Amino acid sequence: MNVTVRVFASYADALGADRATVTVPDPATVGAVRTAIAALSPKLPPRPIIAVNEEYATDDVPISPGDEVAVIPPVAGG
Amino acid sequence: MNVTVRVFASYADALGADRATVTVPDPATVGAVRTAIAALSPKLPPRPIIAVNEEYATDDVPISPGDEVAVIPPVAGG
Amino acid sequence: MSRSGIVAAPIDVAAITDEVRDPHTGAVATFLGTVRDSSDSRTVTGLEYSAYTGMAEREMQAIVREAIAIAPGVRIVAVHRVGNLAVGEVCVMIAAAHAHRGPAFDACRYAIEEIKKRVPIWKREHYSDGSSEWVNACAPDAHAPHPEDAHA
Amino acid sequence: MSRSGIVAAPIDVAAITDEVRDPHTGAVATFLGTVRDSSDSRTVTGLEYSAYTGMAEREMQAIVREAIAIAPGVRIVAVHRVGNLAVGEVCVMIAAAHAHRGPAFDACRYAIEEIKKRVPIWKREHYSDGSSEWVNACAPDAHAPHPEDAHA
Repeated sequence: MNVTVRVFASYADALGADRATVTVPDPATVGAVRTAIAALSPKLPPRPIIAVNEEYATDDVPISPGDEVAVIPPVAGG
Repeated sequence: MNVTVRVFASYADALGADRATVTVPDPATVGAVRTAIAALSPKLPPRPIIAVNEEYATDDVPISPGDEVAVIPPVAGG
Repeated sequence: MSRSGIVAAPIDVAAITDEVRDPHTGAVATFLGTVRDSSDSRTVTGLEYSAYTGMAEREMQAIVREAIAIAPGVRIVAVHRVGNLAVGEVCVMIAAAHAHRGPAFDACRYAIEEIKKRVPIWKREHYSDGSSEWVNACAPDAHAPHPEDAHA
Repeated sequence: MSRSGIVAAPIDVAAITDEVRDPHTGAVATFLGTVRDSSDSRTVTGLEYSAYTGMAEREMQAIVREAIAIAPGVRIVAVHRVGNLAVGEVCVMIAAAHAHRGPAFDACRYAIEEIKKRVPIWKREHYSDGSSEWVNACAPDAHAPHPEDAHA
């Protein structure tokens, strides 16, 4: 399954884009997407934080077509 | 020694005045003034808080002529 | 630039907040005390604060010094109003600015707790039935500061 | 009346303070985060905040709900600004009003701590030498929220 992931801030700079598409085995999970995203650039950490449908998600969360998936750099608000 | 004491808020209402004069043995102390002030009205507590020269004072603090002495009702700022 | 005071005029919240703000201090904690419309289920129509002004100003200054000792580098302003206040008006304000939010909060919280404990200010509540009462006056010892602890 | 938001316009501190004030709530605690002029001894000329807006607004709303659970009855507003900010400008504000000062402070403090931990907002600092950097980006795991704890 192809999963398109939104990318922000320093990770967007590292990838040179604000979206990236990765291919993972079916059924897709956050854990598989996380590993695939990390492999896109040595500037990304080995286990970047993932959000699905605007919520932080753990490795076991399934990803379905239409879900909004994002990779979240370390936050720095405030 | 006669000691004139400033009186505030509920204590001023109780005494009907914002100053009161008490007579205490020489050498005057806060402890003696406190007891004498309390005796002026049953509406005052037995051991009202005393300040000397704008600082809270314990019973052993001596009082000299010219010192500013005050009796401090329970505070209610804020 | 830290300061404190007993004031008769309305407290200008925006001006005091701006007074402590500074390009070096990224965190500002403030506290406002405002006049509530009820007290022990009685309807309050207004308050009257009176102070032993000279001593109240000294205690406020001491509290500000102590807050700076707790949070070195803090910029803090603490003011308490006296006179007649309507429901909703600000009776006390503390603003504390620091490079870090922890010390800003600590200084602000310390100041309001100590002001309520030690500063010789008294509050008379006016009620909707026309009566009025000094707050705390019925329990004279319960809330009094302990002179021994006043500067601890 | 509690609310939260990610905003592009300057934060109106006085308006938000007045928004939580109420005749029933005698205590208002506020926190302002402002842009500092230095970071790790480098001179900062300005900041750029960007957000994953939809998720940031959800997290802010969740934080406000949690603050109300911690301090029932609190009226709280939490806003975070995005876009380009100059030194001294307010980037985040929380205002919490309650009948008592303890819950007002607790709600305010909780909200800023959680905002800094969880809300997907990023900050790029611009320096006097013309360079710029994403803050925290060099230590990717150190400050990341733990998804398992995000709603604890």
